[in-house]
Amino acid sequence: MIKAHIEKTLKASENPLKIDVKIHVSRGMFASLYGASGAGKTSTLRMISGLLKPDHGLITNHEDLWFDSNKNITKNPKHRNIGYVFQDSALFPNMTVFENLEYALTNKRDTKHLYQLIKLMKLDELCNQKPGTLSGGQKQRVALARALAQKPALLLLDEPLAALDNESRVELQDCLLQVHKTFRLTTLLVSHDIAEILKLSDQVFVMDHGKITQQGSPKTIFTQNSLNENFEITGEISKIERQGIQFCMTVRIQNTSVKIMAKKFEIENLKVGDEILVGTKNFNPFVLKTSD
Amino acid sequence: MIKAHIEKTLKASENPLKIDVKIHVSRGMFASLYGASGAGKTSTLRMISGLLKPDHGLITNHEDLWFDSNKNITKNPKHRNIGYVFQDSALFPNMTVFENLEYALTNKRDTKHLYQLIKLMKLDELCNQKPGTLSGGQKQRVALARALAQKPALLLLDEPLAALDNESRVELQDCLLQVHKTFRLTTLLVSHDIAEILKLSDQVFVMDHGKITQQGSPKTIFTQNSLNENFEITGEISKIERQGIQFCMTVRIQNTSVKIMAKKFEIENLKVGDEILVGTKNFNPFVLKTSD
Amino acid sequence: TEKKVAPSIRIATAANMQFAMQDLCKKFTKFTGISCELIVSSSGKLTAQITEGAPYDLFLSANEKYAQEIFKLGKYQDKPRIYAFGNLVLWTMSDTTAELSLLQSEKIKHIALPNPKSAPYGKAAYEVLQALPNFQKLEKKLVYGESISQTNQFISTQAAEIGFTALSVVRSDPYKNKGKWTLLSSKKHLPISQTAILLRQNESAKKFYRFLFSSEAKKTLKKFGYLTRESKF
Amino acid sequence: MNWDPIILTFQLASVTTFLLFFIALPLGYWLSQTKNKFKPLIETLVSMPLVLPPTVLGFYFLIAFSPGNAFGSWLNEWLGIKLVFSFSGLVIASILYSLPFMVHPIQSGLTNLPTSLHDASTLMGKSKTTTLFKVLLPNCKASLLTGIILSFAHTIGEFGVVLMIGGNIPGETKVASIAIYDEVEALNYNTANVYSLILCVSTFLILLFVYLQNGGSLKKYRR
Amino acid sequence: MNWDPIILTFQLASVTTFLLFFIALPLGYWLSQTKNKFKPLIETLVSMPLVLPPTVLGFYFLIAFSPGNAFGSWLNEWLGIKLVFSFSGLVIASILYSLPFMVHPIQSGLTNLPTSLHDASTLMGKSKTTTLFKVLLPNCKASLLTGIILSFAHTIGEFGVVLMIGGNIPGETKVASIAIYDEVEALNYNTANVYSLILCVSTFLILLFVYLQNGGSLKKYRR
Ligand SMILES: Nc1ncnc2c1ncn2[C@@H]1O[C@H](COP(=O)(O)OP(=O)(O)OP(=O)(O)O)[C@@H](O)[C@H]1O
Ligand SMILES: Nc1ncnc2c1ncn2[C@@H]1O[C@H](COP(=O)(O)OP(=O)(O)OP(=O)(O)O)[C@@H](O)[C@H]1O
Ligand SMILES: [Mg+2]
Ligand SMILES: [Mg+2]
Repeated sequence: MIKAHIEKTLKASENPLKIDVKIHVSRGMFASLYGASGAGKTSTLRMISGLLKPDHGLITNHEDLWFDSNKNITKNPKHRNIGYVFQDSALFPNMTVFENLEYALTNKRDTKHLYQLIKLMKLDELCNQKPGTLSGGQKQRVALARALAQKPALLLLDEPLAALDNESRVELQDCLLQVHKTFRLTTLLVSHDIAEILKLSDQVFVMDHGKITQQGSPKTIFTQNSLNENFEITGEISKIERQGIQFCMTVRIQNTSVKIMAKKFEIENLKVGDEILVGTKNFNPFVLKTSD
Repeated sequence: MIKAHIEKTLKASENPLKIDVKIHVSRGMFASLYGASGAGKTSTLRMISGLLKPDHGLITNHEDLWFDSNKNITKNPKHRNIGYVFQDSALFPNMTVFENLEYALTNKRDTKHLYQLIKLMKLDELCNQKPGTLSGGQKQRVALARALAQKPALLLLDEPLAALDNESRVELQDCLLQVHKTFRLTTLLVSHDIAEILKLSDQVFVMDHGKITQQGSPKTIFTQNSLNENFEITGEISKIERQGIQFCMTVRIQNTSVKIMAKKFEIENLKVGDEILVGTKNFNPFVLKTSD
Repeated sequence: TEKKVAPSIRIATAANMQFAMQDLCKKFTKFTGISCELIVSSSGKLTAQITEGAPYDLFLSANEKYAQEIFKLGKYQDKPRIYAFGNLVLWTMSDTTAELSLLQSEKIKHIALPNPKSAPYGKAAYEVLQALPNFQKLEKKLVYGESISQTNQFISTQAAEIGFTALSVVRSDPYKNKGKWTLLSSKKHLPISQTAILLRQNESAKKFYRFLFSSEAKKTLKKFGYLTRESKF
Repeated sequence: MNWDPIILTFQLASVTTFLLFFIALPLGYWLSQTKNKFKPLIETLVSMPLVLPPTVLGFYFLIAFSPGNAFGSWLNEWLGIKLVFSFSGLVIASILYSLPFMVHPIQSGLTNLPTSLHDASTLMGKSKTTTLFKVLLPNCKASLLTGIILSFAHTIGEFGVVLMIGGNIPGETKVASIAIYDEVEALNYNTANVYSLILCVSTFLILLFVYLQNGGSLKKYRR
Repeated sequence: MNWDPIILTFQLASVTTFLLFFIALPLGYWLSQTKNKFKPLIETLVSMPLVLPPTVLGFYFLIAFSPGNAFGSWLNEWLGIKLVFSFSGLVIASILYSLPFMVHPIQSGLTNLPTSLHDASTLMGKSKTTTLFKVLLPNCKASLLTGIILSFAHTIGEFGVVLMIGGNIPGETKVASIAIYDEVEALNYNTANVYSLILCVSTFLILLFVYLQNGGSLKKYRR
């Protein structure tokens, strides 16, 4: 359980931004912080991690006191044991992928954990490459693995996928899901992609001009908020075929058949004849008149 | 009609990238260039604009010869009359928004055109601000207006919306549509957002490792390509309500009602009872089992 | 590379004396086996360095003032002693003979002399010039070298058409047959008293100090154009 | 105390800085844009005054400029310019000597601008000159200021070169640094201290201004 | 021709550069990280040697270091170090004189690294020292090299300061730039030319190497 009640006035540009947030995330939960550019998301994460000092407030992680302005206590960020993934990956260019992971290990001899991570995140083939030679998606995968290498008490992700193209993005989202399933780390993700938040998180905080304006389950927040962001309809599975490493389901909705690609773990408990709910987050439809 | 048959080998990093493309865009068409990061999209645009010199090839715009490696002709980029929007907006920080637009005018006395643009792009209130004080979305709107100020023969857009958050992005896409409707400029847009391309363009070139691998209408390309990127279903309009400056349609699909927000121009020829096709590009669904 | 012969002495030498000193040192080393190192610089700089404890054994200043300044520090036993007097010459690289009357000519744009403030030869040259009838006009042509060496550079590179320097310079090996010069009578200026002060009381240094006043040394000094006590008085 | 050397020093620094700016501008611009393979060579030459002993430089200037020499006599006879023992000679020598202090900031200021600014202006049909003066320079004012001020301060402190070719003529080539040297030579340490103090304090203030200003302008963009 | 001054020059440059590196490293690191309000002041002081006349600097060093003075005598009596007219004195003076040439590149190299590298390492629980040596320095090697080479070249070219406090003692403080001066003084222009040539060529090659290397390492990232 991470609790952060913090205030800080940022005096950049003409109009200063006052950040004043209360964030509670229960142990093992995946929470997201959503908001427009400049809302103060990164600054909030930096304050939680200790990279930026709040003006007032209290930050605790379980029983551990990280910051208390009243008692004038600030725990050094290097002792907070936080896994942090930056938007620009922040991999160390002078080290290979393996050395990057190794550097992050708290216990240098815990190579078992290292190899587990390499396997889980499919980094085997990249191990000896330098970050400069990796694609954007690969970089963020390594950055995520590195953040996990130190067995963090809290995982902070600052728009780790914002700079990626669609394909890598979806792939990394799956990877994040997998990681969260495996380690059950308390996670706070900054994102301004609604679909991403819907896919990944249990809880969302909407931030605007430094304040938390809404919080709750992503589905409630985003459907009540912007009507056409979310869309759901029911159908029936009529066929499941293997296609390479993926699976292709044919779903009958009304009188049309729709083909939907799925990963193996997604269809694990589905079979032909099942009725399913097909939804899309971030529903941004076009409309064509058919009857005229 | 812009024709570019160009070849160039880029020797960055270890493995050089050979760009070898043939691009034809008819007068007044909106074409897009799609591809993963590093495919060579920006380099292609730079070669068409003359900022980068191809090794071989031919570039013509209507009757105008811009580049011919056989005849050793290269037209100076400053005489090609190209409107170019860069990913980072490239507004001149020392000038106000108005001065930025004015600087781009070919004929300094053509202020009528200037005011038309300011009105069309809703820049009235920003005119006296410096670019430093604008948000990302506002910046790109100004950059687009500036590219139009010179009445270009060709409009090149290099991921103008990639760095924006969802909201500004959709808004700018509408703005681009509007501009294209108004001026009918031959346009080439670089994007790696399928939804964006589907929404905006008549024609798409898919680029991979420096080569054009596919070309055609966006709908054909993206539906045949990745099955679940596109999704369409029919429904019936049961209600249309005004909500602020937008309209909210209630559409009955199967036995659920779905609310869809629409702009005024989108519902112009729709009425209650019409049967419509509701589609979404970039269909990235989640699936939930409902019968068990 | 040859090994340095110990013991050796360091002699701080004013720039004008360097050519004569090279010769004197050679002779001294031949007689005594004691090698000499010459530290050549302007008298002012050497004075500042000696004041701050520079490890020199002997100081040969170009006039009495600097040596007296050092003696005033109270650290040294022996009073400074004059061992020779300098001679001033007018020197030019052009074909015309160097005459004082030439200085007013249109062709002469610059007259080089060492800085009178710090260099004794400069002071003497300035005195000579001041005595000339049209000094006001000439003053505009004057350019000052930091030391006598720099003045030599000005003249020898023809940056200045004419200038004042020491007789020892125009008689030195590098400049023996370059340009034209005339000796200026030592009556026209105050004596340029080459003064020596012993800085360290070690045997080798004392030996050189004594050698400097020997008739053998005087011969050499004369050869380089200095006047010594005997010849003067 | 004589104020002439101080006044002359500031005159020399002003004239040198002014002229240097217009010489360094095209050079810095060219260096920031070019992909010419001789670029490192030119950069090296521009930087040589940073590492060469000024007296060595001065000595070769003396030889080059003196009318006894082909170049010097050509200048003298054809253009009527005499570079030794004259204010104009000091200016030329100072320009060469302070060259890197002006060229480096201009070059790096221009190099650090996003290339898209230059490209955007070109595609709008603007000439290189228009682009430089309307777009590029106004956006690297801090670098220009740094260059101007460093050159100014460095010229104030210049010594070796001036000593070699100046001839120490009061009111013409006797600048403050030479005056200090003179006074030290003449054992007038008090006067030397006063001159030094004026020089130190003024260069100190000038530099402090640069760094305060740099810090300030950087702060705006710092995260 | 005597090779001693050349050898001595390179000895001085090597020792100075070596020591300077370890002095400039913490200073440059501190300057790159701090938000202290005295930062501009420290930056100004570090840059002063760029603009002060070397002879002025040398004169005051002479006075400060001399055993006749409180500081000098303290050094002399308590540490047994004599800084005037000795090689170690030259080293100290050269360190002060070349300080900006080492501190500036290190500072700017560290400042230009993305702050996220530093932050990432901190959050992994690493100390400042580990972060500096394992993460920051290996990623600004080009800047370190620039600093090292500029300091080296600049020390080679040093003149005014050395002349004042060195006292021109063969094999101890008579470096090449002084030797050139000496030979010019003694009107041995040929020897002076040879020394100058060696000095010019070596500093030229060193600088050329810096610029070729900089160009090369920049090219990788240029668009
Ligand atoms: N250290 C700082 N000091 C002062 N102002 C700051 C600081 N860091 C950020 N700011 C300013 O505070 C505001 C919020 O910045 P922040 O980076 O937290 O926003 P964000 O929500 O992460 O935006 P984005 O989506 O663009 O990353 C911005 O206007 C920014 O310029
Ligand atoms: N001027 C250049 N010289 C050499 N190589 C270059 C040059 N410009 C770009 N490259 C390299 O060519 C490749 C293609 O670059 P380009 O910028 O055209 O890709 P892109 O498709 O626009 O990618 P992105 O989506 O990331 O903008 C990259 O590997 C890049 O490093
Ligand atoms: Mg952020
Ligand atoms: Mg690109």
